[in-house]
Amino acid sequence: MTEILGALDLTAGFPGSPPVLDGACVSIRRGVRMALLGQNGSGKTTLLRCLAGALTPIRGTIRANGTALAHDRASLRAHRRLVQLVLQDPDDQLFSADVTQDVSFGPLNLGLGEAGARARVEEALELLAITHLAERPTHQLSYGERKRVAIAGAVAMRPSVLLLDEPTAGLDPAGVAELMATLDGLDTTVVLATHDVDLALSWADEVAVVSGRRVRQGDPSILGDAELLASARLRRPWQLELLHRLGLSANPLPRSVDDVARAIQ
Amino acid sequence: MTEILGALDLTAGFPGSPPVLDGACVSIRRGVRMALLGQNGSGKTTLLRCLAGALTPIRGTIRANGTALAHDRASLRAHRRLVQLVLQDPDDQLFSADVTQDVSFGPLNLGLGEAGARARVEEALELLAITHLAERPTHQLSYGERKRVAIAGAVAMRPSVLLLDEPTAGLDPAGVAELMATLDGLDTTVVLATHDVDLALSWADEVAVVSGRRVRQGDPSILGDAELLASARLRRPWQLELLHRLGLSANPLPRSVDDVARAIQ
Amino acid sequence: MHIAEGFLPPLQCAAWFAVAAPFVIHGGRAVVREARKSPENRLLLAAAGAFTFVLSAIKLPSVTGSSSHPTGTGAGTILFKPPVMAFLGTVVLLFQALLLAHGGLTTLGANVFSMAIAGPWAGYGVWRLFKAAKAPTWLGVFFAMAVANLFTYCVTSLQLALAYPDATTGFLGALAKFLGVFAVTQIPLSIAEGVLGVLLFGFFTRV
Amino acid sequence: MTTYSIDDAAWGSPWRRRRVGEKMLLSLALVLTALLTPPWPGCVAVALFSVFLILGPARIRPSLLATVLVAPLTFLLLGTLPVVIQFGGDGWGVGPLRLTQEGLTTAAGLFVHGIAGTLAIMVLATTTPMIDVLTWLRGVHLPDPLLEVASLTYRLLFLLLATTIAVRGAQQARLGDEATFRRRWATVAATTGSIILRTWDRAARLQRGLEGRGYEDSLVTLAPIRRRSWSFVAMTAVGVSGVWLLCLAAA
Repeated sequence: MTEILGALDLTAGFPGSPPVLDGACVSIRRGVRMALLGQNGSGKTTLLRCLAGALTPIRGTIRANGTALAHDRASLRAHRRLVQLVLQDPDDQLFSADVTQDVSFGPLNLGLGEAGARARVEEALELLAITHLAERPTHQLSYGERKRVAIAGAVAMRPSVLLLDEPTAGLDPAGVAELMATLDGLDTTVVLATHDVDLALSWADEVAVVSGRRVRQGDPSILGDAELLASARLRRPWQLELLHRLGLSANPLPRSVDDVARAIQ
Repeated sequence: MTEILGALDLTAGFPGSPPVLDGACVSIRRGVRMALLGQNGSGKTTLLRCLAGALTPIRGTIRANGTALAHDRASLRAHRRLVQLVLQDPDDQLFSADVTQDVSFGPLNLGLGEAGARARVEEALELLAITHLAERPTHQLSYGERKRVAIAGAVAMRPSVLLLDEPTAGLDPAGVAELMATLDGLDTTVVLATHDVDLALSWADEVAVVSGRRVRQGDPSILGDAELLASARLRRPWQLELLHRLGLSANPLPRSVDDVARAIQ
Repeated sequence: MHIAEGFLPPLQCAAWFAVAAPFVIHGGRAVVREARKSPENRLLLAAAGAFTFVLSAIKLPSVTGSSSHPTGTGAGTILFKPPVMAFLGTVVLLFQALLLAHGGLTTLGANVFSMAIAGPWAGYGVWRLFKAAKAPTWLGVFFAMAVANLFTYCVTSLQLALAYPDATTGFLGALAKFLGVFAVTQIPLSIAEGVLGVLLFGFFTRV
Repeated sequence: MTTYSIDDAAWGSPWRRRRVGEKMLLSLALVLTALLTPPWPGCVAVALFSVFLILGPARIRPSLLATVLVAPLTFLLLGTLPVVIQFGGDGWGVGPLRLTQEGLTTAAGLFVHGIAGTLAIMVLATTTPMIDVLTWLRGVHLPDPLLEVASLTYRLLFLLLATTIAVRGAQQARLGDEATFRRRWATVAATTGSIILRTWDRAARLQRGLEGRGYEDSLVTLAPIRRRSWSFVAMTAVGVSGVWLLCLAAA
């Protein structure tokens, strides 16, 4: 698979304070489901914002489809058609009076006509399973519903890469399960920042761990690497921890309770 | 152990919509660590607010130290010395731009003098391990830090019962571990609302599950009850789920990875 | 745009403080009364104050090249009446002086008079006038907000003209010059603030 | 954003632990000196002394001070324009308007007064967070409810600004810049409206949260302990009287 989006030697942060990322590299292949792990404040959000073109790095390059992103207005516009970022707090994204209006904002800005935009809205609401919310005022929705509407707003732009910052934070187990099932239904590349290591192991094709201002990327088995996890202040997923305690092999990688049960029996 | 706080036949909700709780009972014994589970919108927060005296129930009684709570001003004032509620969103509780000033608010309301209040603030900041934040502005703190300041504001009132609404939501694994260790260091009764079933199993002495507008209370082994969990839209903790799949007994109750490993070996 | 620190002669600073003080004290009394009624009102008033501050940071499309910003006092004066706005406006101006270096402390009296007193009263007067004439609400909102904005800068020009009269034509010549710099350029922005008011009014009828 | 930078600087300032009254005295004494003394040498001395204090003992980044000065400089440039150009008189000009020597002198003086005054205020603003000023005002017996409204305004302000900036960033990500003129207006209105609703909601939730903490009729808090520093007061006296002596000597 070829890379669709990547960062090379990325240094980024805020003026007047030390950089949050320093020389970070990451490469996202087309069609992959990547979990981006790291503790609070490690730089997950900064990395996502750089990848989305929302933050200009101090040094380093963002690559989209093999081309370095210039941070001029025209390039950023083109980049935003390719990459969409959904923020952690849906209230940072929703602003319209009702759901349909909010989701239609992006498509209308793409220059789709009224009819085209309407089709995109319907499609996005359906993908997120929130068609029933179409006419509801945004500020009356529950937190979980607002999260879905915010994702629908990004999905309606039909990005090739969807970046999600902590989409599962604040959702109950049933809500998380439903959201993950929904994401599996999308045919875009998905990068999901989370600090839920168990979720990352069970869902992701690929894992990137942010720690010490850099990114370490690999297949989900790196979640068994004690040293890496300690440096990132993460714990091992229970699946791997249990097999480790029992002295059993974690190969093939146990993603679910069933996998673990099979490995033990 | 005797009950310190309880609800009898509690019906509560908001005017104009069906009640969120209807005939709910719960009994919290002195010194217990209780996890309050339930999906988003199930009524966990409503129950906590009733227990804290912040919401007057439509019907039913709140009992504190065996006495029914009257909802007049003087009784509520006395009740707040006994019970403190920490809300999920710290921004709903922090009003001062200065951490020390914010934490001092509760103790001063208790009528402590300047010196007494100052001692309480120091004590609370130390218990929450945030002495270094004393001079920092609230709006510059991270989410996790603001959560700790909000808890310090409640702890500084030295309540007998501390109610916490989703204190771990949005915290990374290390942050959760630190917070739980901090809570273990307090010598108050703690009720913690969460939808993290794994956390509830590993931490709580007692579990209360809110579902169908009522509360089902018991020791943590009720988290193996498939019917109860389904009605509350919760999943089984992985510890119990795995033993169940393997056909092994969950007695003694496995709280940690070690317990599970021991049960398997 | 508020009068910067050091720009007005000391005597005039004092005079504008004296003129503004009764209005602000009257407004402060009104706020204390509201606050005593219920603590909830304190939060509500604080929210209104914070919003007035933030509104001045919101950029409006199309009005490029103008260094001025919405005053946000027009909406407040309709909702909370001019006395309350006199107090909230004073708080906002104090914050702007110390947090943004917009305006100053010795010029606070003059700035309070233009933005927190004259503007809101003018806007409120227009609002009542349109109400009395049974004009549509949106029209009243438009003119109240536009007038509150524009009048603020007319008063600013007047204050500056009083301080720095023209060498030959005196006060009137100076007024023409300051109006040319501060008020004429403000006309598109005051219209913009009025339009924003009408659109906001529309937003709230929909939600 | 400048809003954050002056305030951030104030919170991190080495002078934060100094008494507000002492900083107030220094800053106001400098402002009054700037107002009452002639541009040369008084205002120039005040400006230089203020810059020294801000960049030296108060350790503020020069780039921050430069950003902060943009707003007052804009006003000063616009505000002195009508003073520079006079009706009639001798000199170069268009129509009845003339660029006169006298106008130029007055305008230059005004400009220097403005810069000196602004810098003098910045001595206070870059070293004293707003909340400290408001807590100090409690000591001068302003009614509590007024100070509470002001303090809550300050707290809500940052919540609101953060939301506003985040919402506008998110709109840009969804190509908000490419919207038509009409839709851009609709967006500004909808954003403003949503933020008003959210502010109201925030205020209501904060109210409930505070009631739980025992809020009945006043938001009393401890004031930080700050020791009087006679050396600071002496520095103020020496600095300000130095400027005055300089003016007397020049006159």
